[in-house]
Amino acid sequence: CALFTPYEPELKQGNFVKEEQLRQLQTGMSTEQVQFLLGTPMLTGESPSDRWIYPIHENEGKYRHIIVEFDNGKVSRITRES
Amino acid sequence: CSLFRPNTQESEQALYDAANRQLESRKYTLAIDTLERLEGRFPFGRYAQQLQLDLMYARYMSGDYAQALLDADRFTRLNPDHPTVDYAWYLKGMSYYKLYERNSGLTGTGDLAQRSQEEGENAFNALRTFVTRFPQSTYRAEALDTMILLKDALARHELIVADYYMRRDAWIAAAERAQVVRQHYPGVSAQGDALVVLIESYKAMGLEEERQVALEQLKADYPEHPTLASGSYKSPYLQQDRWWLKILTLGWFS
Amino acid sequence: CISGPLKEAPEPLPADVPTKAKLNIDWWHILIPFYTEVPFHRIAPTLTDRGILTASPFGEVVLMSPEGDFIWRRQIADQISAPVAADNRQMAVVTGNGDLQLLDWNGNTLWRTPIAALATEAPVLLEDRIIVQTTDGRISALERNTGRALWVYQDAQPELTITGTARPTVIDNLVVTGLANGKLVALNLNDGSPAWEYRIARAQGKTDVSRLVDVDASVSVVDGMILAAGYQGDMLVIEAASGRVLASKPLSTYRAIVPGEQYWYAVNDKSRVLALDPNTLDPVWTQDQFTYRRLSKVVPWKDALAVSDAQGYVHLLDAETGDWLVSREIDWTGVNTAPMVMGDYLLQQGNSSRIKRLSFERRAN
Amino acid sequence: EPFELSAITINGLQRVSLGSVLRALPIQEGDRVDSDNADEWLRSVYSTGYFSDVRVLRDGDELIFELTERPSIDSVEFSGNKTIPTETLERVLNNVGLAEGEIYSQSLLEGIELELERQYAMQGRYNATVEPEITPLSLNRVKVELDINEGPVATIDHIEITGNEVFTDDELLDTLRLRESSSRYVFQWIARRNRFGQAQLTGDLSRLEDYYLDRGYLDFRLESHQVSIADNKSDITLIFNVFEGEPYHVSGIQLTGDLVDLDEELNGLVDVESGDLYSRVAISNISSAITDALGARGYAFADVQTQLDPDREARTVDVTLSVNPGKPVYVNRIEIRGNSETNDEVIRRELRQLERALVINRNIRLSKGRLERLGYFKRVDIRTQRVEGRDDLVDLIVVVDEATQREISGSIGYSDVSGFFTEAKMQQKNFQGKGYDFSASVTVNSTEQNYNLSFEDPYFTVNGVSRGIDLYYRRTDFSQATFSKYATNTAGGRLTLGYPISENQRLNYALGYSQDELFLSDSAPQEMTDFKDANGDDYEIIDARVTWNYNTLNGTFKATRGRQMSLSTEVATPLGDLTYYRLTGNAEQYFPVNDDYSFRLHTDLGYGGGYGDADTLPFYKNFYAGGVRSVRGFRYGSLGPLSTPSVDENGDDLTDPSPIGGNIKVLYGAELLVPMPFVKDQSSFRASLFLDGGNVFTDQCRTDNETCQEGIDFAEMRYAAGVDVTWITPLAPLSFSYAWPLNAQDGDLEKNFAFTIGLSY
Repeated sequence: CALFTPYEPELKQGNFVKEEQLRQLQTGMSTEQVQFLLGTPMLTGESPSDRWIYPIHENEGKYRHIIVEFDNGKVSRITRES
Repeated sequence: CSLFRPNTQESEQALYDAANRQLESRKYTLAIDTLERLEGRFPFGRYAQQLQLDLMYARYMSGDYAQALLDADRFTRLNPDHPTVDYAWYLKGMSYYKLYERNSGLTGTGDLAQRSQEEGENAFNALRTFVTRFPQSTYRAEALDTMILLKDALARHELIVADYYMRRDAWIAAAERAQVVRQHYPGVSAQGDALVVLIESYKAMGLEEERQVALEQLKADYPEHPTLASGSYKSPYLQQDRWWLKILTLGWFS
Repeated sequence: CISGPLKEAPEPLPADVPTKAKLNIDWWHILIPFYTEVPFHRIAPTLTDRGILTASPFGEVVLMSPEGDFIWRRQIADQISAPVAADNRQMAVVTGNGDLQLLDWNGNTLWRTPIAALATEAPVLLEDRIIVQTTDGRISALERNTGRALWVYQDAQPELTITGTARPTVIDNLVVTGLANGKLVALNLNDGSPAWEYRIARAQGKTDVSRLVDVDASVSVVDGMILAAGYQGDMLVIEAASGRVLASKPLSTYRAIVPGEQYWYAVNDKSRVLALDPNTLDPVWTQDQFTYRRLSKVVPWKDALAVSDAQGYVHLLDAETGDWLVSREIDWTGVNTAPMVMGDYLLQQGNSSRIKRLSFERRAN
Repeated sequence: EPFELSAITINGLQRVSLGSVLRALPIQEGDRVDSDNADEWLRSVYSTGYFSDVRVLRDGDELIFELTERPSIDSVEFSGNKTIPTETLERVLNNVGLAEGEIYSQSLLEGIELELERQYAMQGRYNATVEPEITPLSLNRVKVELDINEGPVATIDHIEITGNEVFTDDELLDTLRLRESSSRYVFQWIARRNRFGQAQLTGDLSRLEDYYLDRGYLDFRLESHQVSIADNKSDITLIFNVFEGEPYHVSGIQLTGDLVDLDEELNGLVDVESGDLYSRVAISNISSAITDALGARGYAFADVQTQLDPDREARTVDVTLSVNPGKPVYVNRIEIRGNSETNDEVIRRELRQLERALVINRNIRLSKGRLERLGYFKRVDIRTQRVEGRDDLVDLIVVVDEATQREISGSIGYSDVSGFFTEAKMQQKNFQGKGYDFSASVTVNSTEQNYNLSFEDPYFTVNGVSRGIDLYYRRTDFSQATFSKYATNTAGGRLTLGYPISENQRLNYALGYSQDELFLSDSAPQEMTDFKDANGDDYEIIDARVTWNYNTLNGTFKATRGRQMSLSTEVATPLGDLTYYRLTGNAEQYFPVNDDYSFRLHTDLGYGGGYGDADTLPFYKNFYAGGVRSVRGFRYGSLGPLSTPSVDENGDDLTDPSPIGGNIKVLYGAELLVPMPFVKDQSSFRASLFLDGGNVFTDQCRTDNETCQEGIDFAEMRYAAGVDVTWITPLAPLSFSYAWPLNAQDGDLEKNFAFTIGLSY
């Protein structure tokens, strides 16, 4: 009940990416283009050179990730994991 | 009443020897006075640079780390290629370290990794410059030991912060703190724990591929890590405290 | 924390004020009903053939007969910042809000024009134009019947100046006046172009105060010669026709040099009265009874010299020897204008716009 | 003709090392050198700044440099400086390089004189002069003495504004910070606003411009301004000449640029429509509202440019606000500095900003407020620092300056409440740096022995639920101190759980148990004897307490801004022997005047009563008035209703009536916080001028007590004014207040002077 649940400040974390930026993201783009479009990936991940992870924190612990994989400097695969 | 006036004929040599005797017998405050008198009367004498080194050593040993730090810094600026300038670099690093150590509070029980890391980082960087610039210096061994100690404390600080962020469900922040440990503090005992933080964070964020990579790395590099004690990986932390249980049981269970 | 003592603090007058003469007040008026903080202290009476014309700092212009009876009074503006200028046709008033108004003799405003700065000295009425000098260092000429600006002369102003400006003097068709940057300048009356200029003082020293070089004293003219002086500078004697410097001598003063029958009288910046020999410019006698009392310029009056000071006193000296004759307090709130000779009488207006007519007679002893 | 350089010898070196000279030389032994570019060698050695004279001569194919070192400064002394302290002067000199041990040069000294005189001119001390004195010492050293004569302060005698038709001089003068010496400004002598200073003048010029531009006068121009000084060198006259022009109206206002699809929200912030009078402050309020809204969405470096396109004839202006949100910026790492006694988590958990997350400026401001309210720190600074090589990453650096958190104090003191007392108290805030507050105290004085143990963990759970445990045993014997002839022993404990219900509101639930014992003297008034007959003399009380607290103050010991309110209900439940309730509420609001002065209004209200089979509040639970925490200037508990004295067998009173407190408390007051004079470090001082007011009343009069009146009667309010100084030093915490009762009636017991001195070691 409300009287006994402490106030939780809803603190955002991870990247903030807009739909229309995602629409412009396509394969073949260079790392600089991706960096300019989406900004710096907030999660370094296990292979930062060729796999950029943009964690997007929805709310209440649910995450939606945009993962951009590169093949010698060009975007090879874009996956959206919910 | 010249009786009380210091006997001015004290030669430079006599003053310097007196200072050395006081240093040997660990009377540092006395040595500081003698050295300061020597510096005042013979600023350009034979021992001009040497007495500076002794002075900073005496101040360091008497606990005046901040002043020792300033003296050492000015010495490295004014006499960049003095034969024993490596000692000044070494002392600068150690003074920073002593200031860092003060963070453990009067009783010395406070955990350095919990407190401000600024002096710790300065100490580590100063000592690293000393070690790289003077590979054959006689103080190299002592410096390396202190650096290991510092590296361990700095790494543990990162993990303490990561632990807090995990309890606050800030999984991205926790993962990045663990990455800092893996990149900046190689060979530190906390590497294993950093990997465990990453495994937990990736699990919470649903990044299964990353989790597998980190798990493989843990099994490969740190097989004897406690989380692997039971053969397969077991998540070490209690699910973070269930606050309502803690309140009902007034803290017995959480 | 207390600050240091004023270096140039005036001492009070000694108790035994001499009584070699008797200075009495014939009549006096006070133009503002009660004492309040008065914004402008430089308003002095102007003598005209219709009577004594003066103003109160709170905007009332007053015409009085020599015997002190009011002929008429008229509220012109909120504040008046300088004495009223007048000739037989009209009178000109500068207000505290930066306007110049031309009025006819029964006080109706003919025109009013902003001069975009404050004037602390009376404008100069000429045949077809009015010259006015303002505190921002500008000298403007306005067309007499419309108030349109004919020309404006502006020279660079130092950061810090001494309060107040000089009053321009028109000689033949030259407007001669002192500026706050230590220069004495002569402008052609028709177009305001500079005819000649001299540097009376050169700013040196480190603090803004030590670099003050204002020439705030109006020039005097005697036998075709212009007498000019400024603060921390030299006294210059210039031939009016040619503009050539005939003589110069170091003299630091805030006040004009006044030519008398025998001597030229000056007051230096320490308020010492000097009688100068017109040929050599050397002081014949000095009177330093009133040091640091911030004296006005010396005004020859019959066979004596009258001078007022910032503490509110008028002093008389013997014109010949400089002996101190008598002193009397005129306005306890202080006096910042010189006395005005009116025939056998003397007019003195104080800061609280008290205006008094004085007369004096020597004691036979 | 060039030659093979075989050797370089350097003579005249004293303090400077050979190495630094050789490194400055462009040539080395073994080079082929040409003697006609000798002056280039000399210039390179001279440029090190260590030498006053450099000469070179050639001997065969050897070069010999003759150098004379510049003297080094042995000591720098100041005399005659009063308004600018010596440390500030030394700092000014240090960062220009004139300090002990550094190299001395004449040009440097002239620069210093100019700089010092400029510093004094900035404070309006136009006549300040600095006379340097250089005394050469042995061994090429010099002693520098600067004799300063500060001279009188130039004060503003008169400010005049010309060209203003629309607004009167007075209206405009009120907006300026500089004031004439004679102005009617109330805090004249405190704020010294008649002191001329260049900085204040530049500030006033823009304030004058703001005043007009905020009221639509787009064409406003400050034609010129003059600063002049009278011939006595101390009266300053300021003249501002303005050109007003005509007022402008807004013909149109629109947002352009990238609104980050928040169009309606941002357009909603535009509260100016066409036709309104143009006002620059209204426009700048809109643009800061927009930047705040964007900041709350992570665009920490959003920026709004205003373009005005005026139409001179129609006196209208079209306003365009072009919005540039910039990139969303993230926090990379949060570093905490200066916490040598506080654990990292105790600070980090107060922050409302996470790492690897969008920068939200509002949250960073909130975090600073929360850290200040912790009470562990004297100062808290949070600054952002760009991560180099990245334009969308910043690090947050949280720098704290810790206050003394450990107070093991044994104090022997005197307070008007209880006369002489000895108190041993161990209070440890932030115990072992873990953020627990722990205190154990024993107070012994003529009226009370009080043993108290309390322990609070503000973060019992990670999201901020706090748990507090108090245990106490108190023996009070009021017979000496006040007038009611009774004594009570009470022992008990209380458990409190605190819930944050918003950013700065908390709700606390507490359960308390206490065991009270009552002793009455034989001449106790009837109220007490009736109560004792009704309830016996010892009772168990089980009370439940709910408190709501709202707090935005910017500090604990010495707040200067913000508001604090709390409402509390305490109910003694039927589970215990007594059933009563007490509702209390207090509130305080600070109004900062400037950075030294703050005005505070506070009130404290209370009402209590019985319920169930008790219809009155137990008398020993009454509210009292008078004394330290209520109306200072009156003896503790000496105000309010009087008791009905008991009657002996032949009907005359045993004692005269004495104050017994009441079940209604109304206290209020105002306070002006002032800086402590003659003290540099103000952080451990709290000095204030206060006005207290209030009293206690009752609505439970006994029928046979004719002096008793029911309800609140404003005529009975007592007022007192006075001065209060609290000085918290680790050595001897001292609080001292002196009050003058303003409307004491006969029978009131005054107590002007109250102080408590502690000795903590």
